[in-house]
Amino acid sequence: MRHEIILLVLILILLVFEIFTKTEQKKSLIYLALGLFAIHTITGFFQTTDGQLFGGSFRTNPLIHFFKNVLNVGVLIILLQSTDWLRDKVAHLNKIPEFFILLFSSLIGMYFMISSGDFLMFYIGLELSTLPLVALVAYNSADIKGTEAAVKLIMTAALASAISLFGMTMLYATGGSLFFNMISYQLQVSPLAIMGLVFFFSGVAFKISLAPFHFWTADVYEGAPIGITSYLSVISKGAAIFILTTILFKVLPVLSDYWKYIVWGVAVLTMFIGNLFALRQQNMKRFLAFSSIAQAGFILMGVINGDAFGATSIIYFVMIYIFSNLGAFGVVQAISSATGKENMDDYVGLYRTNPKLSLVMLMALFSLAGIPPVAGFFGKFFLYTAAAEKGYYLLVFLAVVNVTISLYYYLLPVRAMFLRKSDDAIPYFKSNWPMRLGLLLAVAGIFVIGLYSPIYNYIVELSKLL
Amino acid sequence: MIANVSIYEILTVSTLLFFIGLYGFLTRKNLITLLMSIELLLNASVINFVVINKYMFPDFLQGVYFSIFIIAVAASETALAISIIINLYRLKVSVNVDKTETMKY
Amino acid sequence: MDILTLLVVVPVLTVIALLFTKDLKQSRFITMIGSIVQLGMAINLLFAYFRERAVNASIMLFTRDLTWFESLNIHYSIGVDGISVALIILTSVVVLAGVFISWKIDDLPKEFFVTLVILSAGVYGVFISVDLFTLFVFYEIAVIPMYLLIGIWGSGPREYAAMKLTLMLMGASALLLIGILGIYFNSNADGGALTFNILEIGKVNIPIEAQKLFFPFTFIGFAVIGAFFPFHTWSPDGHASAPTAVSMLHAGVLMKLGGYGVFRVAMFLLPEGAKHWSNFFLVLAVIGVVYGAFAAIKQTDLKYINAYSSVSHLGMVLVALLMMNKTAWNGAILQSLSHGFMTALFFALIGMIYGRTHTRDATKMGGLLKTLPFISMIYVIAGLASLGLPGMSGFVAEMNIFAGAFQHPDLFHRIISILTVSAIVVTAVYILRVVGMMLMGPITDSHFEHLPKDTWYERAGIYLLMIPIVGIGMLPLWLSNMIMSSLDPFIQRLL
Amino acid sequence: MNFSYTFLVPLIPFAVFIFLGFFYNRIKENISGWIGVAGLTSVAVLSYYTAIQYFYHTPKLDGKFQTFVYSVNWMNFTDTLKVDMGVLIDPISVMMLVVVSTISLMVHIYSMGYMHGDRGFTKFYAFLSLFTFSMMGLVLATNLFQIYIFWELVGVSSFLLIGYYYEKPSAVAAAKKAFIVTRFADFGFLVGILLVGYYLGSFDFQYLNGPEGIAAAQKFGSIFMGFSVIGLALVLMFMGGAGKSAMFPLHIWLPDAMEGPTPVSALIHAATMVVAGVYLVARMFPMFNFVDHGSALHIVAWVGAISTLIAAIIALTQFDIKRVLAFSTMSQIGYMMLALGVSGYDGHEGVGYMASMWHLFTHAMFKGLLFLGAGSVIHAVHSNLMQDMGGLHKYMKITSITFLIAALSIAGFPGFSGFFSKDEILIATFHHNRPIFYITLFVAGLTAFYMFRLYFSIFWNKKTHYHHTPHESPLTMTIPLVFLAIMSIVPGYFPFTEWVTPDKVGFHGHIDPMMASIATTVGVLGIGLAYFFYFKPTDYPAKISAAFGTFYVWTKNKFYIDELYLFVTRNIIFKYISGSFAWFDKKVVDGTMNLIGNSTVVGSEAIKGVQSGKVQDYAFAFVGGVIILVIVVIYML
Repeated sequence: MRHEIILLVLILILLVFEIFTKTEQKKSLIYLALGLFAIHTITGFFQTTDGQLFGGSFRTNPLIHFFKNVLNVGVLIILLQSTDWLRDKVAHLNKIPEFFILLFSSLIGMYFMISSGDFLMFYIGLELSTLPLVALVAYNSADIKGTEAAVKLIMTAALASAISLFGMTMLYATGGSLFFNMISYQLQVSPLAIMGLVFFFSGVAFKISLAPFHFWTADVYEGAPIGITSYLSVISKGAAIFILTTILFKVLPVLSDYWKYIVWGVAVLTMFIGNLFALRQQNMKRFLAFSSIAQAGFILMGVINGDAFGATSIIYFVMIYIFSNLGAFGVVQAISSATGKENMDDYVGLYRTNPKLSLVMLMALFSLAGIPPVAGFFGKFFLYTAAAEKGYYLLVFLAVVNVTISLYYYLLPVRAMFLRKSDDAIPYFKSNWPMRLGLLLAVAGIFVIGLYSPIYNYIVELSKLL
Repeated sequence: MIANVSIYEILTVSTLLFFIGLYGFLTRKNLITLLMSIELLLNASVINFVVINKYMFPDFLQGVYFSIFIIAVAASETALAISIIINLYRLKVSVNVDKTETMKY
Repeated sequence: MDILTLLVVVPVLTVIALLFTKDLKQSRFITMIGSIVQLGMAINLLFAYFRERAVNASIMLFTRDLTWFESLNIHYSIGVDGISVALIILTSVVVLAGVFISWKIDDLPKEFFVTLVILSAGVYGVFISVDLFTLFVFYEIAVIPMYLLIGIWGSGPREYAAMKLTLMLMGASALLLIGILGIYFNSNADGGALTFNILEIGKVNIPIEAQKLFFPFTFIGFAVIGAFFPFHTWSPDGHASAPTAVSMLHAGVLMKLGGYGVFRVAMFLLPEGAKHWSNFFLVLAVIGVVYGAFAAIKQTDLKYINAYSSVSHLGMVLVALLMMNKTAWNGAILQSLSHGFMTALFFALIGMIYGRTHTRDATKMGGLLKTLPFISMIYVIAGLASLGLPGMSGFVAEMNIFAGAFQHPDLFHRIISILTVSAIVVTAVYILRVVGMMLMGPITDSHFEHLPKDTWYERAGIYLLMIPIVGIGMLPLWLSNMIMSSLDPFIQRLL
Repeated sequence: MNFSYTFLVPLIPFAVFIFLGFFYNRIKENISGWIGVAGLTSVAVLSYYTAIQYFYHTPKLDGKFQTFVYSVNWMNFTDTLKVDMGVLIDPISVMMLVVVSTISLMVHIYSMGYMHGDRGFTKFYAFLSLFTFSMMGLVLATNLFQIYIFWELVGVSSFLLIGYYYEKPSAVAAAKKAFIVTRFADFGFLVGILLVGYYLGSFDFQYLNGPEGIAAAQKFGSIFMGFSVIGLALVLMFMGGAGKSAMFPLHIWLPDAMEGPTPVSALIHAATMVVAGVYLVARMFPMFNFVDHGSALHIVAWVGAISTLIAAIIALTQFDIKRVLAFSTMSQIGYMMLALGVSGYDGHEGVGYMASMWHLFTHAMFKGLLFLGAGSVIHAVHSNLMQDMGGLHKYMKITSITFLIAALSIAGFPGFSGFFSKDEILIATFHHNRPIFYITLFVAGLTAFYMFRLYFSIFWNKKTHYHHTPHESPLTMTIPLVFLAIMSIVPGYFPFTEWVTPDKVGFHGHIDPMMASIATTVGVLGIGLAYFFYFKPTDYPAKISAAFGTFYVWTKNKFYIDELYLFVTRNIIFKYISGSFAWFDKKVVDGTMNLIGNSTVVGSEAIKGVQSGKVQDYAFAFVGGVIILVIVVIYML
């Protein structure tokens, strides 16, 4: 519960300051928020008590705790990377604090979602995490793209949540309760239950953006401010995957024969859709959007495993994925907030002008593509192992085919940055310290998590508690 | 418990509601109408929860609570959506869904 | 730090040192020092191996084992036998020679050497790995730098070539991944824990069905980088576009990973699968041998000729491996070595010639023997080595392969063997064709009259590669004994 | 008796080669010349010493010449199948030692004059030493594999020496041709060796030619046209031999090989390397003789006979003097082959074998002399063609006389060495194979004729006037001529029958007067005819050739065999086979790979419309997905 409380307090503090600071000093709030959130992140790592609240609808344990910390680190990195943009690009909108407040409240939603013990809490968490994001997507109200993205997000999100709600009603009807642990042993296999499963699954799949529930992703990612895009792509996706894993493994093991088929099909579809669409993207945000869809497809290989090992590999991969993706988005963010360019063609010859940035991008892309020694390789490898353990070799085969495809488009930015020369390459620029710190953290994560196995072993221990 | 009304009739109603909502969502062009159809969808779930609670598991009130929360959330959702639609209207002088098709492929 | 881990650590240190260098002079100097140290350690390893082997009969020597990912029983586990030692020496020699050859790399020198060294580190890692996971990691580390090396410093259609090469090799390694997973999850067939350790799995009898299923994945996964017949097309384009040193390293060392992996992983761990599939792959391999040789006749670009001859020569390696007997295996390893030195030398010479005449089209050149006597004479010698002249390493290797191939009395193997032998004639044809066209005959172009003489670093690189070629060719016994002594485990498992 | 010092015989030239090879651009020409000569002299001395020791001072073992083997292990194929490097001393190898060292020494001396002032002088001597090394290694080989190794090496040195004038396209072509043709033959040789190695489990001559080797070899049943596996292997080996010895139909490289410097032709393409094939068959003779009742030997005999005939006929019509000599070489080697082919094993049966070896010896000498003489002539008139010569006798006496001696010797004129050896061959054929006997006899006549056609039209015939008068060659060139002139008479009186026989026992040879007279008459006939035609310029040759018409044309063009080969390689192998392979590789194999790559891109283009940007389409996909999943999961499973 500590996470939630501290974050709430944080929000309140920001509100208060928001009231009592003059317009021209609002910028200083950025650093205040940063500092506060950094403190929050650090305190998150301290030992805390586990247990349940509200009759078990809110539960927490070291695993959940750990995962919240992971999310915190991710958000911290995002904040660091967004400061430039906030200070220089959108200061005139004069709603800097709102950014943080909304972001934090969405984060609280995530917290509730992942530590939910029943469908009610889950639903509230879901909505609480989505709605502020809609506002954030439309953060720059003058930006038509942003607004369009917001419309698409809110509409599809509402539909998705409504449909999954309908599914929950069915599960309620068959399971006889809304508490996960009750359902898990009252639920019987019945058509209604399966329907409920599918409806519910679609709702979560929407947040993870699995095909065919993924269509909002690309448009929203493109329209939203980059900071929010990265938040959508890593934090909310990660949280959703976590809760999906929990529910499928712990609440609906009875239906596992059925959801395994669903997961299998959806995984394959998602990988192919994501990769094939990513092939021909020019806008880096859109590009990364589709790549993140494909990644989600890979993650399902861990879900299909259905055991603690599957959970381990999922969490491990999500961690790595957060860092890798934030590395990539960070570079995009940096370049866009320095020059406003977001297309791949603008990156031509980047290495010769901004070697460090290009190297970060290289590392991030290699990690996403799953090339050693960076962490992505290990994450992917364990996902394959998870699928292969249960004998889904065909799925693994399709996955490796997709990895090869994905390698192609992950190499496209590399080609632009390293292989090609250009006279009008983006000139050298130096971002200020938060951005650089954010990138540094991301790269450190990319390297350390893979090679430093104790982290993995720790997750193995935790995931027994799922 | 309503006398001589079985759960099935009510569930039929809710299901109908649900699909009417879906139909509306898929066919209407005006964003506001889309929102309304969303409300229908949500209400279908609300009815479901209440009814299932009442008829099948009357000893806990989980479903009822849930329905209340749904209503609350739906309200906030709508509020947010409306505000964004207004923003869209400000920018495009229209609240038609086909004004939101610039980003594609 | 043990003698083997150093082989990987020193390159990493070299990379770190390189990061602080300013210009070409410093970076090439650092790299040269690093590679010389590496070569020294490799030779030291050779002698250490002989000393150790005298007293220690275990399959792998200098083994070291650190738990990495405990729950999956993944270890960082290393060790060498005669085969790996030989290949390690090959690598160190070729890398050093490559550094000499790329003495005058102008564009982004620091990055070039960094990438080159990373690649070599990956190769060393593969050769010392005993754990499948470690091996796979190092394998991919060795493969991926090629993209940058060809893409940035290459010539011609470099982007296409680099992308093609990377995708084909990585696609293959994806198949390989499935094979490895299949092996891993069957590695507890006799009870006991799942393991990636090659030696452990080597004791297990994996179910026949599983072997039959996973052998093709593993085999193809490795064989593609060994220019295995239907999947060899990355190599001509790749070599043609790559800068000289990269072609040397790639053809000389990287392509050897194919044969090595097929032998050490696919065949050793899946013996039944190997037996079941051997004839099928044997046919493909022998097609590669003859086909590569014939295709080489038609080429005019020197690098293409070499690439196709590599297809042919490495096809012989696969043929030999699939021939399933000691002599042929010995020949296969020897062939890997000799082809490594030889083709590296070839690419080095091609690079020198190209650097002077600015063309790689053999038809456009002529009479170079007159203007570039040293380089041309070495080219002739290299050519003779490649067509299997006695006294050169190629002869020894090929003779072992043939002698092994002829140990099968049945008609099928006879035909395969004779086809393989026939390649030596075709080889002679395309080698002499080039020699006659390019080196002999009248001088075709006036500006070939005065070409810059060979420089000291070029000569250093050449001698570095010549010595082993002639050394192995003249006195093969010690080497083949070293290899033969390491073949016993394979014999016990496969024969 | 210890002959282990004979290791030095190959090693000295090798050392010389290494030395000259490393400092090829730092030594002055006459220095390197002298180094080469010195090296070869020591080799020659060693060889002669060995020969004397072996034939006179070595006690025989129950009537047989002993065989001495000294070898070191070089490489192991299996635990049993080993390859050694070493020296084997027995009658034929000792004889070959003498031949090779003599000719090589002469050529070394001769070249100092002939190659004087050539810019590659040192390189030339390096190659010569390399060749000598390889040839010696071949001769002394203790096992099949060692022979093969040095076999390849002589091939390469011959390639290098033929292509010595590498700026002449014709020379380059000739070198390539020589190498590739022999290489093709060696392919057969190698397969043969490997078969023998596999089935008999050893490469070692001592074992193979010994009783147990023979016994093992005879165990195999016939698998193909009455040949057992071993028989086939022997035939394949003979293919290798035929390639090196320019037997029909693998002879095409030899005439072109004359593009090389004349001393090289004398050394390699007349005296030593080209007889390697004969030596190989002789070396494996017991095998050839006993396996499949010598069926392989019949092939040897007939190939030899055909070659000798064809070559002799072609030689009649050539005008390039070196080519004439080349074809005569081919024809003489055909003699040796057929003599081997008709030979038996023990006692007097082995006369063919003996004769062949003897002829090898004598032929080496007089053919070497002929070539050196021709070289001296070419040196003087700077042309290869008869038409540009004539009447040279009065300018260069020594050359003329020595040339005459050699010509008489090859024509089998009584008293000259060629007479004796050829006589033995005739005896052998007469007793074992009549048809071949007649061929041999006919060819003897032809030989005499074309030789003297050559001699007369060079040294007598018309009085050509030369714009700068030709003069006798320098001493370095004439001394070898004289020495070889002596050597083309003396060997006729060697007791070869005592020395070189298949069973190493030796028998008492004698001249068969009947045979001798026949041979002499035929020879004299040929000479007379040639005198009649060519001593003075006449128009008979033109008439005759006109009379023969197309046959003459065909002969002049060497029966178009070269063209046939050319057609096969150029137009069939290069154009169609390898061309189509290259095409297949580019288009089909690579095409497939690219297709796979492009198909994904195309696919992504095709499906881009799905992401239409319309919220409701998304929603529709969403709902559709849900419904499909429900249906699939509930009804399909």
